[in-house]
Amino acid sequence: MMGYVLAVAGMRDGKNVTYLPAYGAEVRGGTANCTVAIADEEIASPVASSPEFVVVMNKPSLSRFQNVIQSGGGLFINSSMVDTRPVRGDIEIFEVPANDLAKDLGNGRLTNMIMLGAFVRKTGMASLGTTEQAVQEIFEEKGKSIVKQNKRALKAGYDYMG
Amino acid sequence: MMGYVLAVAGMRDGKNVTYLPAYGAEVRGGTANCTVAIADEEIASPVASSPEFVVVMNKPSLSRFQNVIQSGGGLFINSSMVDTRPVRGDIEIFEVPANDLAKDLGNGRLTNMIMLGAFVRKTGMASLGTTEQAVQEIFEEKGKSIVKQNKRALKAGYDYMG
Amino acid sequence: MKKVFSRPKSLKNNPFHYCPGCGHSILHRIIGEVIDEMGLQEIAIGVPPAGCAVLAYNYFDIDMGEAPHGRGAAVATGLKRALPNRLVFTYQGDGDIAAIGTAETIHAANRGENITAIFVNNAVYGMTGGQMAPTTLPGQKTTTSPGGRTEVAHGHPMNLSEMLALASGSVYIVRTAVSSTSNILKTKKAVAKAFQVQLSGMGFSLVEVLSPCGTNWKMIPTEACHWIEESMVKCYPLGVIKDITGGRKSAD
Amino acid sequence: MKKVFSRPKSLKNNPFHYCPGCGHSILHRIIGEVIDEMGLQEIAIGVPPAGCAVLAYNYFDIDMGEAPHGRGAAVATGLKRALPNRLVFTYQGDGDIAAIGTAETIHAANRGENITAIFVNNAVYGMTGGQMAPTTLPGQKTTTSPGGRTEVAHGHPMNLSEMLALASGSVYIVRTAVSSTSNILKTKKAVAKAFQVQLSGMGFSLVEVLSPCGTNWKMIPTEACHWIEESMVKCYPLGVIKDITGGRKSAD
Amino acid sequence: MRGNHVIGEAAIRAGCHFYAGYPITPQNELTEYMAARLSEVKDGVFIQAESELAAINMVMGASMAGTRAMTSSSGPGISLKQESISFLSAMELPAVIVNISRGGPGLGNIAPSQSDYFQATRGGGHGDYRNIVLAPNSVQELADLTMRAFDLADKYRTPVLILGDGMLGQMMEPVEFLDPKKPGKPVSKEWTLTGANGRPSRIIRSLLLDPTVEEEHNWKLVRKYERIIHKETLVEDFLLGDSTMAVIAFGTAARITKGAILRAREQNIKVGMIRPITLWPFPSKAIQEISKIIKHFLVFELNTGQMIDDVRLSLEGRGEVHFYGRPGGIIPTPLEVSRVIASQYYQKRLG
Amino acid sequence: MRGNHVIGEAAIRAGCHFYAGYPITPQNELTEYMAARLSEVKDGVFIQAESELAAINMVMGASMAGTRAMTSSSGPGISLKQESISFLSAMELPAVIVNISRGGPGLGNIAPSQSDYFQATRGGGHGDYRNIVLAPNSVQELADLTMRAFDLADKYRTPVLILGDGMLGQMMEPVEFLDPKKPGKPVSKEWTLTGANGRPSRIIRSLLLDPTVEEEHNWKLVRKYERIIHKETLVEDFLLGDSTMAVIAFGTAARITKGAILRAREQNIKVGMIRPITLWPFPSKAIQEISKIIKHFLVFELNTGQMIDDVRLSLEGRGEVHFYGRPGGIIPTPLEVSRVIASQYYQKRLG
Amino acid sequence: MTKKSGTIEINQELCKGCLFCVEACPKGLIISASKLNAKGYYPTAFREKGIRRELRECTGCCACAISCPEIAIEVYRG
Amino acid sequence: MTKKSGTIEINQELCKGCLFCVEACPKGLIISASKLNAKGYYPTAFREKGIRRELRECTGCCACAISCPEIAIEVYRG
Ligand SMILES: Cc1ncc(C[n+]2csc(CCOP(=O)(O)OP(=O)(O)O)c2C)c(N)n1
Ligand SMILES: Cc1ncc(C[n+]2csc(CCOP(=O)(O)OP(=O)(O)O)c2C)c(N)n1
Ligand code: SF4
Ligand code: SF4
Ligand code: SF4
Ligand code: SF4
Ligand code: SF4
Ligand code: SF4
Ligand SMILES: [Mg+2]
Ligand SMILES: [Mg+2]
Repeated sequence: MMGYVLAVAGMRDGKNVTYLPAYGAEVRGGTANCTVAIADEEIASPVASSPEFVVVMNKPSLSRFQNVIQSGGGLFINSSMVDTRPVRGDIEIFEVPANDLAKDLGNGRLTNMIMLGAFVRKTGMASLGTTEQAVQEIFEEKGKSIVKQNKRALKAGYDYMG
Repeated sequence: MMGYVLAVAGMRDGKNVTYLPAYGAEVRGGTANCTVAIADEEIASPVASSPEFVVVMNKPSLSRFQNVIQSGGGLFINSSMVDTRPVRGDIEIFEVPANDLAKDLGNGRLTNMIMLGAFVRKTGMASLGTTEQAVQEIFEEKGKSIVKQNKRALKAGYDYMG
Repeated sequence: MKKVFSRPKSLKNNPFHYCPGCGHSILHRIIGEVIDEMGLQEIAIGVPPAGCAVLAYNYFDIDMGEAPHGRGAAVATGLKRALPNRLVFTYQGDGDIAAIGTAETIHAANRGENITAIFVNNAVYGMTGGQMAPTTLPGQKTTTSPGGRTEVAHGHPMNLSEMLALASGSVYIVRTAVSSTSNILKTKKAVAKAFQVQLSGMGFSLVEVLSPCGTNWKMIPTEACHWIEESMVKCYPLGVIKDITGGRKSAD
Repeated sequence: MKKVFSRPKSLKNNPFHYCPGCGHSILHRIIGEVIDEMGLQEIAIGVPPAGCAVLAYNYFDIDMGEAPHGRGAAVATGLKRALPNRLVFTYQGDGDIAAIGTAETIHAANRGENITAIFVNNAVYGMTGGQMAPTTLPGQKTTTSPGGRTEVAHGHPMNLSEMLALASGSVYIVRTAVSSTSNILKTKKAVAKAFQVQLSGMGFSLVEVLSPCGTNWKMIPTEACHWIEESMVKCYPLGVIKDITGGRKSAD
Repeated sequence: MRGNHVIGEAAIRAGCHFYAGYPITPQNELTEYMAARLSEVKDGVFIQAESELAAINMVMGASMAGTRAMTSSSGPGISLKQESISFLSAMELPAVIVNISRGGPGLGNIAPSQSDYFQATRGGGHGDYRNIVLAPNSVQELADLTMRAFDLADKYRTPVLILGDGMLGQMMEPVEFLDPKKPGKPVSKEWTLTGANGRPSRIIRSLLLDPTVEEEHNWKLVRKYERIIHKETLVEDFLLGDSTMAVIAFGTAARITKGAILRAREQNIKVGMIRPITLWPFPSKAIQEISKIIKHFLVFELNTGQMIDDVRLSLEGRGEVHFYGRPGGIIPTPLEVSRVIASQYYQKRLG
Repeated sequence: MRGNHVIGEAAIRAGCHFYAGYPITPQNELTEYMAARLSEVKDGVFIQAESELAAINMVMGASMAGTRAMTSSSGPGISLKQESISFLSAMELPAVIVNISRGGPGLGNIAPSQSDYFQATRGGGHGDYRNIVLAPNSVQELADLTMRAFDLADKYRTPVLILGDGMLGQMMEPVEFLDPKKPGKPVSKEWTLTGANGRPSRIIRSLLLDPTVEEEHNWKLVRKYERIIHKETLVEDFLLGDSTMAVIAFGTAARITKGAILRAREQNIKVGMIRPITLWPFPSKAIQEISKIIKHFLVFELNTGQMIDDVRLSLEGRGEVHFYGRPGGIIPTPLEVSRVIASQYYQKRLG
Repeated sequence: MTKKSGTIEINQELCKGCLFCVEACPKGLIISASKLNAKGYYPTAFREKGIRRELRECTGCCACAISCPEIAIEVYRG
Repeated sequence: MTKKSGTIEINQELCKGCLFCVEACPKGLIISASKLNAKGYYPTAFREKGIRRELRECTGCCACAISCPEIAIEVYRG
């Protein structure tokens, strides 16, 4: 969801965007991940050799993805779930206690939006406004309260990084 | 059946033999035919470009096969069923009223063996003896009376050509 | 004197290629008569099978589209869904419908596809030369059960029609025979009713027809008809198996 | 104090990958217990399906061979005919056994193949993300019946087990659930009996298990179990469908 | 939009009124999209079939009726459709068949792969036939080629395959749906089965018992295939102008290659790409043409080497062909591919 | 004996204890033979399956149990088996699959044809795999190659296809059954499923969710295929010694070609034949070798041109390749083929 | 004249000699002919062929035609 | 002592929080814990954990274990 919202936000910003989920759909469990490319020009390959930014929500993902980040890039860690830290010194690390923040908001499932809020604040890949608009679009059909909750979570993550 | 018996007889004579039926098995009706090659050497191709001898049991077969016979070869015609004759003058023609002979024997289905009897007599491709032996082998499991009837028919055809 | 019986006009003028006394020939004529009498020649589309009747389109003077072996119900489903106001029927042998086509047939019935299946049960694979079919009777000799079908080695004769009657989408399922004049007339009525069911949009209908195959049963045609009436009907009782056209559920 | 309940030894020591409250997990354990109790670990061969339980071989500590989607009955037939004195069972979802595998299953039953099928009916294609299955209930929403299954558009829920009961080669067909402690215990008895039927060489046996899939039903696990007991059982009544182990024919 | 959804939407805009399918990852979103969308279309028919076999045969029936019809699946399901694809080809029935392929053989996995190339281009079914195979490499192309697929299927009365993979099916990119090409002359379907109302009855069949008739039919198909080769071959060139080496890749692999080439060019490696868009007909002519200038080719596929046969058949010795393959669902990064390009380039002293 | 019966007898002598099949012309005599013969064999199992799909999956089960197992069919039925052939290849299960092929595509006809060449050699199923394909051209070879098929299947744990046609299936010639090769070392089957009695439990599967594992498996198969190419390629030369032209043909076409060459030689035409006995692995090396001397090749197939791809891939331009094809079940006579040879020969001024 | 009278015509070239009509005719009016037709079958013949209307037993009941697989029989009544 | 007494051990790392055991226990002895396990689920806990045998209500009836999909519960009795 996080990547999807970001991709939609990127599109609304008039950029070229590719969103590439990796699927665990056919089998339960396993690490889920997705790649979002946002650029002004045509995107040659939606597969990222070395992404600028990586967001990891749990431990297995950290060990799988920590080494691909571009030197000078950024790593967002859900610090509620991940207790280790990468040894690399050439990237910036942002810690977000997403589960704890979500609990505070009274809904454990909002961790994604919290991370996204933190992400857009720090990277500027999309503005808070367009991201909120994307949330609105995507969650609309699930009902108003869902939209509201997600926006709140987005804001909470955004503010946390403030 | 006729070709099969001939093939078996050829094998019993120690020759190289190929027997190649064309099948109408999957759909009822149509002209049935088969090719038997008997030779002292290895048989390169079981498909005959121009056979030495052809036996035709009915009219459609006559029109289909009359032109492939080698010059100087022989054509056996079931004259009970076929009233036309080929125009070629370079082949020998043998007429056998197989259905009429069969009726005389009291079993309309023996036309094949009658033709075969006539065939081996005129061509010498196999002796009457080995052919009778082949009939014995093949019809054995269908019972003694069948064997007997078929041998009688073979003899009748053989004698007719006498 | 008036001509009171002749070739139906929805059959082409070709002589049948079937063996002497083959049930397919009789059934072709019956279907032709029903199409004539119900005035369906212009809206009927037939789906012939792989089987002795594969050339059925040489005889029926209606639109016909071949299905791969066993897939008649699926092809007919596609045709009927695309053209809901045509009459679409399959014509399938027992090998076709009850062996390889089991799944397609059951699911078409279960979905209540508004098509009619004519299921010609001659207890044998006719076209391929007389192999055992799922419908072959116990003890019956075929080229793949040379010692006679046994339940232990080859399984039990399969009652597909009874299974189809359990599918809630099936509406009219009946078993008839073409073994005698009276059975032929009953078969004709059954075909007409099945077509009527389809025309009124009620759902899946099927006519199973016990049909002689003297060639593969190694019998002369009249013997073959007697065998149907003496032996086959014991395993496959004639009559209506399911008829909920009156709203009444009378499943097996 | 004595340990009175723990992991069966014919299960490997791997935690299940299934969703919380998934019926597959419960059923795996039950089968493991039966194998333990009947001492079958050394002769049991399982045939897992394509479906959420495709990785069943990661859990069962017995020989297991994968079948292509729906073909469990055919693969099991090959195994059992080659090794008549082993216990061979398939483990199949409703999509696997009642959709793509319809023909293989019905014919295995009809031939009376001496195998056991465990048929896990969760009214949905679990693994592929919750599409409609032939077993989906009327009104049930799935990803391919977003407005709820309707009989007109999507057909009727299919009662495969009842159809299989009509096949003369089937001996024991029963429907249970894993929706409560008592139903779980009944399921265990049913599995044990089905295996016993096979060991005595009587023919085809099948246990249909109604099984919760909270994930695709969009329910929490306990709700899912309640839904089985309130809604699913109306369409799929629990109990013995056929049992001729006593010589008595009690088909549907 | 997501790739799988785009195929569905493009199909519907191209006039597809009939879809029959069966769930399999990674194409499920397409089936699901059709379930929802076709219910809104007048006379739209969606059937979730009991199997892939049933699905393709339903499509066969709908196609006989003259309806634009589609089915989709992934590897194992496509294998099950082979008999009927052979029938469709023999009976000259239009149909669009989508393969969002995955890792194989067997159950394999659900990761993107290109290992169904042979199956698609060589006719996995029995008999002498070929199918048009379109290989999109972006979501936009999924839209465009899906629409084109229906036109080609009707024009040539032949099944058309769209060979995608899990990555394309899952990927989201912005997309624009072109208005379906104004059908210059609408393809008249005077062969369809609609009931013999006011015209002689018709037959659609593939049984041709007389070998001379079947042979004539075979050669008739060959003549049709030659027309297709002549008229419908599609290929994209990418930065070939000054290149001394060309990568040949299709679909997702080509997409990755683009990224790789851009990277390689940063290092002054003069490399370009040839991307077959139609896998059959294969752009042999184009490759032959290019081989007059470029002599070094690197075939990159997400399999163990299948399209390479077509490349070698195109070249017949007129160039050196190397292969890089990553089967099984591995998606290499542009970086990795650019390294393969570089190593090839320097080894051959092209730089 | 009749060809179809010979296959059955050879299989049984090679230790085949399990046969599952479904009727289809022109292979029915084989199914019927197995029905009768296997009932006499201790532990012999014959099943007439409900479909070709069921048959091959029964064979899969028997193979898992370690039994030598076979199925047979013709074109349409073989198409239906493609998914499972892919599975057998992935799971590395031995099996012998006989295709007594007929005219296609679609229902086609029941006359002899070679139009399933691509399907057999390119893997009609999904995923990266290859199967050994044996192409006998006489009844004696049907016997010998059937026995060999079982040995190869076990040795390499792979499905082996026997590609015959209606003519070979129906033909009768004298035959001698060699005693099954003394199995030097009996292939131990330590992977079979027989119950975990006194050993750890075993798994046979093709699902490899992790792409790195699937990729490794794909390359493992490739290595196996390379071993097979290296060791098991079979080819027959016929009168090549003084030839300036070679016909390349397999199976029935090769048989006809022999007759044609003997005729052509009567006219002093210096022509010989290369006959691939294994279609996969294809005897590319042998053809390359010969191309050092002979530069003119005539590929003759009973189809519209399939093996010709493999010939061109073998030569890569090192010879001129012409094609003569008769699809649809036509069986040309040696005379006809000799005329084609002669015309080629004189046109190219080879004589 | 109250008694309905009938007659039939058998197309002996279509007939395959299955004898269904012989069994079907309640009056036993159909018999097997003794000479082969072009297809090689012994066709049947109508015993009342050419017989004066008043003397015919045939009722035109169609039983023969209904049972004939080859549509070789046409029936006239009146 | 006639009353059978039991106790259970819940493996909180295996537990996926489905709450079947909570529903199953006739004595209501199982409750949801408030902290996530490593897999991200809220596991359950046995209310009588560590409580003296005499004071326990648990009968060792196994209802909880029988209903547990994860085989996360072991039961002791005696
Ligand atoms: C896929 C496939 N498998 C097998 C065949 C061969 N085949 C043709 S017809 C037929 C079945 C014939 O039996 P049935 O359906 O009972 O029809 P009948 O000939 O008895 O009327 C078979 C197996 C085929 N054409 N296609
Ligand atoms: C030939 C083929 N078609 C489709 C699939 C995709 N597929 C995998 S599992 C499955 C069915 C899942 O449903 P079910 O059998 O009910 O099992 P569940 O996951 O619900 O337990 C399908 C369609 C496949 N693997 N192979
Ligand atoms: S084989 Fe049987 S079914 Fe086929 S045409 Fe002859 S009698 Fe009829
Ligand atoms: S999706 Fe459903 S069936 Fe599959 S593991 Fe989850 S709960 Fe179980
Ligand atoms: S119409 Fe009736 S009475 Fe006349 S011949 Fe026919 S069956 Fe006999
Ligand atoms: S029923 Fe018809 S085909 Fe049969 S014998 Fe009488 S006329 Fe001839
Ligand atoms: S064993 Fe029985 S009483 Fe004890 S916790 Fe479990 S369910 Fe409750
Ligand atoms: S039943 Fe098992 S998995 Fe479910 S909550 Fe209880 S202990 Fe946890
Ligand atoms: Mg039949
Ligand atoms: Mg399910």
